[in-house]
Amino acid sequence: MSDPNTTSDGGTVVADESLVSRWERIREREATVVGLTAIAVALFPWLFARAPVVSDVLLGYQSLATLILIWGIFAVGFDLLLGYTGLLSFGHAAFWGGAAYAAGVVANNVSADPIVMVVSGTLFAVLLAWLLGFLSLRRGGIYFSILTLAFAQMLYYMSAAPLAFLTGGENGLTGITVTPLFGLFHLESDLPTFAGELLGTWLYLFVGVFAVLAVAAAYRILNSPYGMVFRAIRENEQRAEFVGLNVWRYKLMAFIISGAFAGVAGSLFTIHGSYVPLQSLYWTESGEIVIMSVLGGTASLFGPIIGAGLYLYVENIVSGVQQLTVPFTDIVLVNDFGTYWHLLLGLVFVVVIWVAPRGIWGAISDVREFVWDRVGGDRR
Amino acid sequence: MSILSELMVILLNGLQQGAIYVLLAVGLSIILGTLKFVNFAHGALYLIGTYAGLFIALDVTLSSGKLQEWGYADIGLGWGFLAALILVPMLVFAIGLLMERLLARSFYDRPDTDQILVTFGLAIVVQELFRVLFGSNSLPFNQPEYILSVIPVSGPMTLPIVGQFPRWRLWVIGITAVLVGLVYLLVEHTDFGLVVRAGTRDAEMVRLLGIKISRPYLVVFGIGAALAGVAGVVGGPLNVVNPTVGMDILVPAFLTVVIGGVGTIAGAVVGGLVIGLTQAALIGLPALTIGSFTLNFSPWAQVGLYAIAAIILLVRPQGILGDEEVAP
Amino acid sequence: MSSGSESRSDAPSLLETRGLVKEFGGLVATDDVSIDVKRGERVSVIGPNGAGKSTLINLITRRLDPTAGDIVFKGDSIVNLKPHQVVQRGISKSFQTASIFPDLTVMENAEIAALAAENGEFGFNFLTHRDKLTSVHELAENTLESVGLLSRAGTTAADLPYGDKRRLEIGIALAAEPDLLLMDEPTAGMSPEETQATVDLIEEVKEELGLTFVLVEHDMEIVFSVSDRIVVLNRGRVIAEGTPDEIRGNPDVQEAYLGGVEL
Amino acid sequence: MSLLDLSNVDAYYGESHILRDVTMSVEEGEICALLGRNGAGKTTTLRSIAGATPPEVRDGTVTFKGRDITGTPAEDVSAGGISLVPEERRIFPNLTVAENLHLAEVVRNKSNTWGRSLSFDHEGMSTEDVYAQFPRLDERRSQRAGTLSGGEQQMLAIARALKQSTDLLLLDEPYEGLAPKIIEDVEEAVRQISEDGTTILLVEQNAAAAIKLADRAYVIDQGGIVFDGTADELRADEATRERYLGV
Amino acid sequence: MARNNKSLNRRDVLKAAGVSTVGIAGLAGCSGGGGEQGGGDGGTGSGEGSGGDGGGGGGSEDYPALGNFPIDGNTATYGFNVPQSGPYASEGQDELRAYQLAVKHLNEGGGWVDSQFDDLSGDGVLGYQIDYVDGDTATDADTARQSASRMIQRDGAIMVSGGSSSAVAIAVQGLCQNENVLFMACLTHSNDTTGKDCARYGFREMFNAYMTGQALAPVVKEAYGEGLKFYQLYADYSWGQTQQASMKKFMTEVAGWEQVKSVATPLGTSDYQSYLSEAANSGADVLILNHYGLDGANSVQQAIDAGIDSDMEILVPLYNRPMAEAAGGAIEGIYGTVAWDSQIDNEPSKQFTQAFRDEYDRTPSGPAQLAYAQTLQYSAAAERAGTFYPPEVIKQLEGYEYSNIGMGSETMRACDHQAQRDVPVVQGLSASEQSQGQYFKIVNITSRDELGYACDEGPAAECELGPAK
Repeated sequence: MSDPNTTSDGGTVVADESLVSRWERIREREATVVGLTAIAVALFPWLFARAPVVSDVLLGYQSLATLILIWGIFAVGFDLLLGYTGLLSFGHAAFWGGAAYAAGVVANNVSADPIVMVVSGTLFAVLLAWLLGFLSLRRGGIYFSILTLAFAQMLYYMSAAPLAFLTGGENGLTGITVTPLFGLFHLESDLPTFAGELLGTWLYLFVGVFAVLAVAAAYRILNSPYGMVFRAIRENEQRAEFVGLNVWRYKLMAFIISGAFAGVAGSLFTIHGSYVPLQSLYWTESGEIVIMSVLGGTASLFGPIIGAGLYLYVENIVSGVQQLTVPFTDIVLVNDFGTYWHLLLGLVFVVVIWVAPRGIWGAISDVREFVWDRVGGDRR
Repeated sequence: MSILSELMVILLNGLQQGAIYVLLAVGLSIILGTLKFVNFAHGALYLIGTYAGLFIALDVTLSSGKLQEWGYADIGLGWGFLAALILVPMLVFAIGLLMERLLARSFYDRPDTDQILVTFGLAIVVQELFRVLFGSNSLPFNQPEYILSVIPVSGPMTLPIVGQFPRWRLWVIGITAVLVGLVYLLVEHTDFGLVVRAGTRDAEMVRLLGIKISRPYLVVFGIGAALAGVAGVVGGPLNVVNPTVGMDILVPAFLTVVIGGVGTIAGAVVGGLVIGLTQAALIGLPALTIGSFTLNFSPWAQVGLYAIAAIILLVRPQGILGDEEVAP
Repeated sequence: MSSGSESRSDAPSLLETRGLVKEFGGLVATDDVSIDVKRGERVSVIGPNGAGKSTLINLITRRLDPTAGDIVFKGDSIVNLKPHQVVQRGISKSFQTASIFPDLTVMENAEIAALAAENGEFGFNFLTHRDKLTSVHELAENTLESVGLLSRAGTTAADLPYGDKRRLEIGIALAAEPDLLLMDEPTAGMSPEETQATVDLIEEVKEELGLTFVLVEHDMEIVFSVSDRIVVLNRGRVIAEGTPDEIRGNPDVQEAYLGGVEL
Repeated sequence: MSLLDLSNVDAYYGESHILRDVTMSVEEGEICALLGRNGAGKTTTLRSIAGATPPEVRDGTVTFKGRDITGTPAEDVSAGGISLVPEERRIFPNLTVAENLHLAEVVRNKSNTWGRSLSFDHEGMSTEDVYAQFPRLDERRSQRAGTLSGGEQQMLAIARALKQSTDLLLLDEPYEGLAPKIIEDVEEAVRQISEDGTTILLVEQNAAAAIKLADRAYVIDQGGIVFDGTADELRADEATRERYLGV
Repeated sequence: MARNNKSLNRRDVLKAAGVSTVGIAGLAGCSGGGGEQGGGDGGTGSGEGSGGDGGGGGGSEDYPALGNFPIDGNTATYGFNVPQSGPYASEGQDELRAYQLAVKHLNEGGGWVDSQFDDLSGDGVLGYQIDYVDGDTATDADTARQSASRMIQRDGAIMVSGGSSSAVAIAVQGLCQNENVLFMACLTHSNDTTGKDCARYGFREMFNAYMTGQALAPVVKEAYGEGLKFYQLYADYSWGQTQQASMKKFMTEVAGWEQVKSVATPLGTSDYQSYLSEAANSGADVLILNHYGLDGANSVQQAIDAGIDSDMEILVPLYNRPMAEAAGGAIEGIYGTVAWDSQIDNEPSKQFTQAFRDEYDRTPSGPAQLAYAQTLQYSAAAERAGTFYPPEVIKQLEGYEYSNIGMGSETMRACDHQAQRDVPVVQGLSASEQSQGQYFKIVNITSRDELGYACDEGPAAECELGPAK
């Protein structure tokens, strides 16, 4: 009795064809996941920055929507490593920032075509991940975390001074002028007609395509032999080795794949900003991606994206809110609310790890499962 | 200037640079070695130590932060440095005990990654709390001129061979040496230390001998914290004080631990010396000229710290004095 | 030294250890251990606690490096291989405790082992949907069928009762399609019923797959019922070797192992 | 009332059910043997008494000197007068011989009890006496225990047991892996401890050696007690020996 | 570096695409209006009632849409991007106060609006009320860019001002260039801001490292004499490098001193003791510490602790207030330059100091004066242009001559958008003389005639401004 829909989050052996269980299966299908992602990506900037009422409440804007997708790609890749393989890297800024610099340097010196930039940035990140993974994966546990941290910091300090002739040092890499996509479409310009209303800029479309591809790729990886092996390593590394898997090489691949996602994201970040800040290599950047992934919910496909969105939203919008009022009234709850944003985020983070290690997505899943049970869904 | 004095300067600078790292690393290392607990909030304890030391030792007027807005701008006690040096370790010791009881204990059985994450989160919370309360401005932490009104501790002093050297930094080396020595005696030559060392290897056997090891563990956490607090007090006056000092020092402190090897005091000392001397040497060594190409080492001082750590860990993963079997 | 039946001793060796020595600090855990396992044979290793049984298993699975000696499997030395390579060569191990992947489903547990068997130690197939891996899936299914867990394929492994976890554990070891199966106390901690079921399972597998077994087990009933040959270790040394009947009557074994039954 | 009573104890290692309804008792002053094959549940029984975890005692009670000590933490059980000498030596390889020995009496130092009252009636041996008994250890006082030979490490483990102050000594396979010469030394030590008034529960696979010392014996098999009687009764009961202890 | 001026951006394309896209631009403006709920605690009630005549006034009919032009409604929004967290928060707060004061004066009159800027009416700008949004740069280029991006995209800022470090200013200036929004730099001292990284849409009132060298050289030559040997430590990033190069150039050429050695201290260094040991043993007479802000506070403090001041003279080329606060008495007697100081004796300076004190009961810092001046400068240029259309405003600023902001006669050069101006040289006060807002004593105001450089030399040689768009 083979069940092709044995799934990543628990799996269902389908017995009865209730409506709910059929939906369950559909939901899991690759095309459905990718399709829904595409729809979400398409609606997001409109809802966030332009829709009546909603966007006024959200206070969003176009470039933040783009940025959220970029960090979302980064977070999806990071979670492949942290959530699925169980490896906590504290040095992913190396791939994010490294790719950003590589894309920028290529843009300034070779070609500023956005596709060339993404390809070269990603390639650089992959090579770097291979090298750093090869070195860091010699140790597990906290040593792995600290080694990745050390290597990333080394890269930061290299870029700060000795390599400043390439990287622009503390000023960051400036002077990047991205050429039009396919020589036709200026990324900064709005899309024509309806698409412009919905998506905004060509840049968003460009990034959005990568975001959907990233989700599709991650989904596919998770449902490939790798997905199983990664989770097997996370669950019981020794056993995985004793069924005959070369655990070390799979871990290295997890690291490289994760680095590749970070590379795509980092390159897009350069295209998005036409600029690479030196801080993109600093260890706090690695810390941010950790926070995003954990807040959103590790070991899930969409949790980290939600985490990235939430983090950036709080950082860029909530931090600017001066007074927290009771909605639709003038009653002030907290003055200078923005001052506390980092503190609040830190507290939420600690609480999440402590009591809800599966993050926001975990909480959503629990609620969903609860409701499913109520409406007669078939979950085990 | 003679080569000897050059080397002496490098040595002395290496020692003083490494001293603060050593103080932090000893605490980190014994907590990691005995309790197998990864404390990314160790820097936050340093931060607390620095601010507490500043507020106890000096009269401080805040120029920003919520406390200032709420009308508590003058919060320094001005009790002098010696008071800070005595009170801060006690305070941070108590904080360490609370941390062990309230936080660490519930994470002993959880994976390393959870420990790293929760303490990293805690470090952010503490840092931001300080930022909100005391402002993000840097505060001057003036070095004490005298201790007990007669012993001069600040300003330059002239040493043989070396020449002038900041007096306070010599004190930092001295205080570090004394404290590390005390901890060493405590760990190597007392029943408490014996229990802790035994527990590092086989906690259950220690318990089977009737020893309530959770108490020594608690104390170990407290001592580790207190050392971070002292590091804050003696290290604070070397730099300006602001809420990021804890995070800034965390990474080198961790490197010190892993370079030296987890769980041993000697390892922490060696790790600190390696880092301190590497930096001092990169800064102090004359440029290398090969033909027309001149290689200046000083821009590589920061890179060098990480490079040496990476190299050591690759060659000897358990650290210089580390013991493979106890490494978590 | 008593030997097994004549026909057996002429059969080709599958696994041979030659003078294996393993020292820990000042302790010698195995001391010049040489055993010879023929293809199709079922060999049990017994001995008092601390006799070096676990060390021997760990040496064969390459979790430990021997201080001296050699291990030959199918005619080649495996002493320089890594654990996963040993498994790929055909030595699989079932663990003393249920070493499974708790958050994965029963089917996925089996599939991981089947994947390693079908796909080798590593592959670049990270974009291949696993639905396409029909041979892996079939192997996993067959394995689950043979350990009687197919009906629970969709269950999360952590939710299985203990006995079923141990069966799954054995299933994972079998799914690797080994030539030689090392079983480390397969019935430890099982209820009498579960123990019986496991013995039946071993018998069944023995008949169906014609596997070669090396079994480390405390339960003498099991040892005597499933073994062709028994190796007795004491203080790191092989003190006796032979058929169950030979071992049963061997006074050396009685003496060293139990201090003698005659009190 | 016996010194130690186990009544209907069920113990688990994680999910695996090891002890099934174990009931036994140890009288003050005697040497009691608990025999059985490997994996029968002997060690689990001792660990359940000593409060070591795992196992987890989920049902039944352990009573010592009339007090229910089920689920009491190991250190408190030990301070209350029960010492477990576990199998496999369990010495501290990173400590010197002297330090290893000293650890056994650390708890006797008031400042190390952390407010708990110690309630044992029998003092352990003095350091001098221990060294007198094991001159080899005396020679190696300041050597790290990890560098000792196997036999010396075993000696150290026994010496440490001699130094423990306790009313009930739980010995888990003290003869395991020992050469006959050393087994005699250990027998001698056990006898001496017993003569000093300490009650002993001895777990052994080596039934013959255990029966030599024991006044009474239990046999355990598959987690349940299958024989209960004096040493002589066991010697007489060939069926039990063959079935549960024989090869 | 090759500069590609062909790049179009989204508004250019809008322009080309004609009327059909104006609706979208208008929509963006609409959602920008929502932002004022969040940011506008200074602009009183300007958010409401702004519907109606979309894009009216300000000559929008005459100019195509560009950047955030035309302005939607009757309120023009400025974006003030200052550090509100991080080590320079106090400086940022002072800047923000000055910005708020400028907005108030623009809308209601007062301060320089009444006394110095004839172009300004005190009733808004071009008939628009001025509102503002503020953002936090955290002195981090990445954060600053995101914050500026929000002001421009969501809040529709027509002009952005701010900056508290060169990296931040350069990053934001680059963004503003892309977005076709004017950037009026506040505190940024690197040669690169108007040199290598100069931008058509960016203007700098603050002097640069090059001019600091020019200003200090004659003063220290006078104070310490000729023929001295100096040793430099410099922060190993662009500002520090340009600063040390400038110091070397002018200490050698103007003061006639000789450089013994110049040593880079890597970014992230906070303990300079090892470097100072080397310096102390170098045999030099003067130690120049090219460290800014907190790094400067640390290096000066540590130099004093090491007793270097007993054998050597110390120079700190650029001072700021957070640094002085953190360094305390260590800066006593040490020469350096500041952006502006309330003690400067002229009418505009006194008026500004007074207005600031009246409003906030505290002494304004140098950056506060820059912030105030830049806001008014932009507004006045818009008035002169008669429109907010950026290219017209840029035309009004380029080559503009003025003497109304308290630093004497100045020119905003067209070639690199750098103000040619006087530079105040100061000495640090002792701890006992210091008080809130008073950390330096002015020893000289080096005239702009002794400073500056031609458009084809110095930092300007690296600047190639493209044509106004």
